[in-house]
Amino acid sequence: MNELLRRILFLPPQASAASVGIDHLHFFVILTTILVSSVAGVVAVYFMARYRRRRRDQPTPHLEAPRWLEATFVIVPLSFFLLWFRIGFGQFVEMTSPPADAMDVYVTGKQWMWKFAYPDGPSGLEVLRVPEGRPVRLLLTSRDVIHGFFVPAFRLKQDALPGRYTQTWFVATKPGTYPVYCSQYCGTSHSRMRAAIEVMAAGDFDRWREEEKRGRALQRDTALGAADDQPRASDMVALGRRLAESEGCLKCHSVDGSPHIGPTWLDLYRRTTTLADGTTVLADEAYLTESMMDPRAKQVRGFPLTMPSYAGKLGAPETAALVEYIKSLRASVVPAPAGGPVYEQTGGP
Amino acid sequence: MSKPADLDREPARASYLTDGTTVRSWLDTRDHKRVGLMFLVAVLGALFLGGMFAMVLRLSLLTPEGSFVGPTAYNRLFTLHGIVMIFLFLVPAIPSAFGNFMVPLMIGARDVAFPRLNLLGLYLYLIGAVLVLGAMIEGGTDTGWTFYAPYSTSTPSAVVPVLLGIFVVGCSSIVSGINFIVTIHTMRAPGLTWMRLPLFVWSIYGASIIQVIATPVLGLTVLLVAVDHAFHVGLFDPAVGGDPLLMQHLFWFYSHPAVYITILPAMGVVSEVVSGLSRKNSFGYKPIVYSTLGIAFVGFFTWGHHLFVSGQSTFDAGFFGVASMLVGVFTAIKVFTWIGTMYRGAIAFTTPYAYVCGFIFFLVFGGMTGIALATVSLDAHWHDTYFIVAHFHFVMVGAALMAFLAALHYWFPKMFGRAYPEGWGLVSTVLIILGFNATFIPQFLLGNAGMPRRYYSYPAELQALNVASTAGATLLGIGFLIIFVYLVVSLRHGERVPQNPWESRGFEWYTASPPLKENFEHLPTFSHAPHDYQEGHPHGR
Amino acid sequence: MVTTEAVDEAGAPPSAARYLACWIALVLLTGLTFALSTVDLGGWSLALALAIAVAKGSVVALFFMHLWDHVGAVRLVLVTAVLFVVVLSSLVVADVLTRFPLALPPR
Amino acid sequence: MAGDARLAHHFSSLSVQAHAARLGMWLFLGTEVLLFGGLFVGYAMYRTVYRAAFVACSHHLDRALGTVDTLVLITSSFTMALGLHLARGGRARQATAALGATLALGLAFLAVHGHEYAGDIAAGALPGRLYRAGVELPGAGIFYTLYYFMTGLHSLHVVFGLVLLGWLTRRTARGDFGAGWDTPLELGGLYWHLIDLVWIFLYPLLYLI
Repeated sequence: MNELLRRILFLPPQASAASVGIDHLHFFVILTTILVSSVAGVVAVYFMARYRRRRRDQPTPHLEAPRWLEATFVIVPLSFFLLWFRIGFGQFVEMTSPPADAMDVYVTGKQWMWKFAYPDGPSGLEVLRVPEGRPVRLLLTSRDVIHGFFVPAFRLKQDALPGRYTQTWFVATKPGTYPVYCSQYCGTSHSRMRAAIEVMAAGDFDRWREEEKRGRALQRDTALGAADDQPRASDMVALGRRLAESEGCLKCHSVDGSPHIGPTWLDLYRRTTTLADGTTVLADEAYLTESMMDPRAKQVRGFPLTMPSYAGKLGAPETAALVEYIKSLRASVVPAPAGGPVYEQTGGP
Repeated sequence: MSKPADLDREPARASYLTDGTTVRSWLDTRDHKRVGLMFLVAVLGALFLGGMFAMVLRLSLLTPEGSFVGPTAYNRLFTLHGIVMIFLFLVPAIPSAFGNFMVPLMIGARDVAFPRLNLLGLYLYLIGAVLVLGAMIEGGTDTGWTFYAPYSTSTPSAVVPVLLGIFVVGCSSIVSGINFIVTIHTMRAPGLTWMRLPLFVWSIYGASIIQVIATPVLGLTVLLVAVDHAFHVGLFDPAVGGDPLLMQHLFWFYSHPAVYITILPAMGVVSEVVSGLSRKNSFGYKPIVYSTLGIAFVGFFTWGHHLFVSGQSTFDAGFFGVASMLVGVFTAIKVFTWIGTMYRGAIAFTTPYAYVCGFIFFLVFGGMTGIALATVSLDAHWHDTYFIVAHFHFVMVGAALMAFLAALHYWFPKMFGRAYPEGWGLVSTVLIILGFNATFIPQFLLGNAGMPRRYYSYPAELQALNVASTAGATLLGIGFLIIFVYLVVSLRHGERVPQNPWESRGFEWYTASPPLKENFEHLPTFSHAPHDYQEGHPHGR
Repeated sequence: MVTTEAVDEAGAPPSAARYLACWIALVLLTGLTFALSTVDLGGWSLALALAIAVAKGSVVALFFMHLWDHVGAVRLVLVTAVLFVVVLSSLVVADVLTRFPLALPPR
Repeated sequence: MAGDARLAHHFSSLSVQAHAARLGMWLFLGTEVLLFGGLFVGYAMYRTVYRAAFVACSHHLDRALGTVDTLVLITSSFTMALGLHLARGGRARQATAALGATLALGLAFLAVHGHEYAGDIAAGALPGRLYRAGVELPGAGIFYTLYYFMTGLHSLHVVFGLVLLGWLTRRTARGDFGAGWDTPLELGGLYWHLIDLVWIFLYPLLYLI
């Protein structure tokens, strides 16, 4: 029944966990709509024929709708509508609250192409590889105008706002390649701004990621040996590390837990920090981004208020790279810093 | 008024059409009927122009790679199609053309409250239309009729003249809204209490309230986008700290009630036609009045369902979703009441009535797909796809335009004193209803398949549906041409009609057709509700 | 043929003293709100300033604009206009407060 | 001027016509409130997002000049109401004096506000991207964008009001308005009072937070 209706209504394959529930609500609502509107149309035409005018001044009864009938025609439609809303909004809340263990992927829309970047993996154009059966959270942003990330097969759509991050998530259930469209008008080649999501079996995906990592690690070492020691920032963590050095963050923030002018970044991500006014806050992406833009907003207890604001100096992608770098600094897996930052003891930043 | 002696004899005095035939008497008229007629001609011109743009779009979509026009031209054409159809046809059509003509006749007034302001509204509309269409010389703009920032504030195309044109047309809409509210409040003839007002007058009253409350916010939004485009002061530009969602909130605060400005008068026309041609009092006068006011009021709380997937918070999505469900119930009450009015009536099988049946099916189907969209989770798949295009064409073309055509035929004898050919009327009705279905049912399926809207080129496997839709659009175009031809012909050669050809007891049928310049020889008094077909007072007033 | 709309009761025209009293009230309220702004009341400063502004606004609307003398639709218009501005503001602010934090401008 | 010369043919009586004109004017004032309402919505939203920047920028504005502006407008509203009252009482000469005072106060408001703009521009407080003055917090440019939009649109309305008042003062001086006929003066007064009403709300939001 599900497959038959899906085919009749030209719906794409149901390739994500949420899409099955959405399609069931779809069938329920559309079938009721077709039924009710056909009945209304047929009854109208039937009345037009049955009660056609036989004489010029044919008398007609004076009829007023009884109150109970009027109430029925309010209660019945309203209860149907509210029932649909209850189901639909439940699914929507589920669709907009990603689980904590979801794998993050950064999606950047740029006039007429999509770019994907794994925090500690490869970034690439046009094709996004995701594992089957595991939740994947997409953090969407745009470089110029509003784009809409639309995957018909996952029944998923979320606008990407320039300079901001919006999020959505899915659990892919069927391996295969599914088209991605841009749904918000963004210029002349809006209709050519397409990409694809390739759903791979979980095992294949992990193997692919390892190769990618080994391939890139090999590439970074050879690059280090080469004349320009600028490692190709193929992934955001490396970009974050480079920015932390160039922007002077490491002058005040240590990465290996040692005390310094500012709070250490080791294990900072998701650490409950007590602020100067005694309240505590969870150091998540929002807190980290805000602290870069407006350090005075949530000053940490025991540290001087000397950090400059980076508003206007750091764009959204650079901020994201720094956040990813901070998230990668976990005591258990601190990679040997290639060449490591040099601390010059200065009077203050 | 004592027994109306002049009911049957030909009006000895000249009607408003022949009373003063110099061009100046038309351009400088104070007569609400002439202003209404000039508005009718202007909005029909806009409909024709918008239809031309639509045909070019449909021809371009015949092939996946779009061979008829280039992408730039295609994007500018769909923007113009949207702007011309909504701002220049749908919003002003029924209120300014038929509302201007009929409301004073129905409430027993000699004219609207501010006749000169009424004429100013017409000129503002024409100036706005010239500004919008004039921008085509510089190539027009390709932002879509929604002008979402930051694309609208950064596109090099000529978006500012179009925005100013819409501001001026908005002023015309405000002026007509103010005029109707004051007319209905202060110029009702004695005995015409609020609960005896014809349902068409109530619908114009509801639409005017929305026009007066919603249009200023559109005026401001349009100005802000124009200034942001010119000086980049960043109110909507995220690079400078602004927020594009604020623009969407302000824009849709007008644009959703705007669809109720369009649909309420259409419902008013249907209430009149159903009662008039079935010789039946309305099955529920008070429910329709309270539904009209309910739609006008609750309609202001639902705009957020256009922002479900644009970054709006989940909390707001929930609020706007529930409000959208509530506003759907009022439409359900009205549809039930119309069908109830048909029950045991004496229905004259005529063109307006055929349009009303089409109207009921399209309003219910289009309205319920709107409810489907308001269930939030389904909107995640359908938003900005052809499902949305099909939904609003079902409600705007299927319902509002069909009601406009029903009004055009139902009041054609009243406005011109001539009859239209019933045979051709029914032929064109069948053509239009079939053509409409053939155009927009495939677009529902295109939306399900995931074809985004405003797409110049699309994946090849969707070509079959697009070709079907284009074929339907051609049929629809032919239907409109036939109507245009036989109506213009019957302006001259239609046979003369008596004052009340439909035997309807709507109040507007109690003056001569076409009416005198000052509507009534002496002001009428009212003692009954409209469409009261019981014995005892054959003249129903 | 007076319509059912209650036309204003053109009783004795209000005396000039009433306008003078309103003017004095407005000046005093302006002084009050200015004084309060120098004192730091934290979160309450905005609410208080708005309350005073509403008071001043209603003095102007009721007496200078004669809404006190006219009954019926005329009063409803101003109230409806202000109501819809409040509705639009509160829903937009609610959206900002409950939106995904990274979707807000960095602040 | 004979009483019924001004009664339009389609109204039943002069009082109904006056009531219709008043209702029409109030509907127009409702649209003006909503026009400014859109800007108040933008203010409410950006104040929630950029709270610190708004408070800091508000302190940069010249609070004294803002208060002077408010007092000038309130007094002009008072003299406007007085002018209408005097005209209704048949004392055309005193009414013209009161309306003249309203005109003068309106011009004074524009002068004070122009001086304030000059001060802001000199300090580099330009809107949006061009903001150069002092406050380093994100969103300062947005505050000034809103500041210029709100006060600029308001000043534009003051100019329209002054033109309208000039025409009304001339007609009052000619003795057009008396006990029987004062509708144009009353509607002009309503428009002027609305300008004052909008400024009463602008003043605390921009200057006093």
